[in-house]
Amino acid sequence: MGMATASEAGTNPDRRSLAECPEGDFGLARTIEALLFVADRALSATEIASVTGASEPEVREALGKLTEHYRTRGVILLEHRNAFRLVTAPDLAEHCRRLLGLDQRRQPSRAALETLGIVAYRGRATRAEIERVRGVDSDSALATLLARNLIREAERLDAPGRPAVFTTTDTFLAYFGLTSLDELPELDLGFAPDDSEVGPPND
Amino acid sequence: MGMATASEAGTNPDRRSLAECPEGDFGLARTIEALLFVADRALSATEIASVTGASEPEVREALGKLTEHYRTRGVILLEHRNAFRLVTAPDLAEHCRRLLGLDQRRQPSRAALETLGIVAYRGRATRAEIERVRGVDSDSALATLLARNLIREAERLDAPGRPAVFTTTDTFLAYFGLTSLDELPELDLGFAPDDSEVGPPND
Amino acid sequence: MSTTWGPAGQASALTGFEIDVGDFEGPLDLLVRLIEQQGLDITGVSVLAVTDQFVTYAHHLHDRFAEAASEFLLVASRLALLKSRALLPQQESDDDEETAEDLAERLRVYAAFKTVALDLDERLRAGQSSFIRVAQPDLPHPTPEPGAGDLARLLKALERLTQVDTPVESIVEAPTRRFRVADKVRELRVLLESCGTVAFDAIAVDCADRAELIATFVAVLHLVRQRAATVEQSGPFGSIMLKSTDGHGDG
Repeated sequence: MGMATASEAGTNPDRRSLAECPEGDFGLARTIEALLFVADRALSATEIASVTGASEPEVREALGKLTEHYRTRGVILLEHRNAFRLVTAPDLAEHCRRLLGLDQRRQPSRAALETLGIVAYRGRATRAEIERVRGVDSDSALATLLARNLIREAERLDAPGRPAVFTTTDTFLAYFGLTSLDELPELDLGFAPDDSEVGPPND
Repeated sequence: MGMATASEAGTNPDRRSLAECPEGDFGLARTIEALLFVADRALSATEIASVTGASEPEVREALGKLTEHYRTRGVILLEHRNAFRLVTAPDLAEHCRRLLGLDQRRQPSRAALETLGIVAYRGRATRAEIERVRGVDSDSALATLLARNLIREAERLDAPGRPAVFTTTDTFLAYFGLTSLDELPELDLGFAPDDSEVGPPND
Repeated sequence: MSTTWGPAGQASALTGFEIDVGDFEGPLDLLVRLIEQQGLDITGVSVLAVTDQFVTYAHHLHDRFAEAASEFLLVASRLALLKSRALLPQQESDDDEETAEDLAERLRVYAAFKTVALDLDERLRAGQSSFIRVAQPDLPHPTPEPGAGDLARLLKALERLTQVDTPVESIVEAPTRRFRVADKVRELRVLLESCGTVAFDAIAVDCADRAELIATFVAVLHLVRQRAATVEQSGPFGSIMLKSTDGHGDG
């Protein structure tokens, strides 16, 4: 039946062990760990102290323990100008780049190029629109293009889910040696130039 | 000592346990840790294998170790339909909210929760299927859930009107402080399972 | 067993709602049980009267109104079904039997999912929730090198997407049919002129295959570039609406 795989309904071992953790050093360290994880900037000991309610010396001690803990991990704790943040270990940067499609020399995939082309020729497009044309999920293609700064989010539609509208960037133009989108070859996917009905725009 | 409880699970969350791992395994685990940290989505074992060059069984084993390791930490490893994502421990929500300046969220309506439950337990469901169970129009409940990214459109059926098939997202788990769908309580349909017509969809 | 349709262990929002119709006075679910199990004659029960009394009752419910209303709708629909079966000549009794059982099962399934909803609700009230990381990865973003892009590859990708055989001939080719984008543009213009607004889905439905769909889509792009039309989408899965800009760019 449906999903009735929960063997221990009601007794969740994870939650219990967490709840049973005394509010000692370990409790503070794991709170700080969570804060550093969600923060979108480096956090100072002062700031952490004010959020956690712990004293600054306690926070510093816990940060020291975390730094030690993370020393050999894939994620490390960095301190810069008295502010702390979690970053990936430097030796793993290549793997991370590969995951994020950040490899500079790599040519965009066909999926990425198709997506890019649709955004460029349409001027702006949502994910749904792109997927309608391509007929396939285009999430990762979009993620790659965003990460490479070839497209950007122009705005969000005032509609359920607030879908993002993508547009090309200056980096896109530079990458293809263009100075404006008008220089894109008239990709006449079937526009007959001499057809009176589809002549040049008269604006 | 917070560590004491962790021995119940048969693991020492201390970094020493990872340091004692054979060189190779530990290397893979920390690479995966870094990838999960930078990823802006849940990663499947397949995807991780392709980025790291390790085999899928190796990746799965390393993911198992990481899950164990993170069990008592401030950051935990969440699994949703075979995809993995690092998130903060559910019990630290209040601290995270305070840091991020988030208000206590608005509670979804009962209608939205019923709809969400149906999608979660069935795995995937169309609007028509949901409405058959609930007996009432569920359009606005679905819109709310989509807007909050608790469900997403998995595909469209090749049937008249091309109805959308909805499935839960990993955000759904995080939102309810679950680490996997197995933590959902057993669905009590009040009759013997062999009478049931509410099994998993046979797609 | 005080309520048949409420979730297990949870007071029904209809608790306390008593009706008075004809021969019966008491809770609604008891009425249904009497009809089903004891053979009470439903033809003497007015569903309208029951509904009327519910409306009066629900007036004072305030915060549990929605809950009570959804429970009531289920019970009332059951009553209506029972009554229709009693009143209508039994033509396809087998089918009728199935329908009644289906409905009973549906009610049980629904009750189970109500319990699920309660559990989810409880979790939320407990305030526990996980947060994802939103910060941009702290990796140097290599900016694509200026000039390194291959425009030919970009065009080729698009060309393949649209299955253009030769750009010179300006034709999107399908194995069996060919579509001139210019023809599609003309068709769309005519359509827009008469309707003003057209849903892309509605046009797409008429497309025989992918090639025609692509030709149509390219035609839409063309009209937008010509400022002869604008496109709007109401939501993530909403229809793409093509709107005439009336006169602008009308060649």
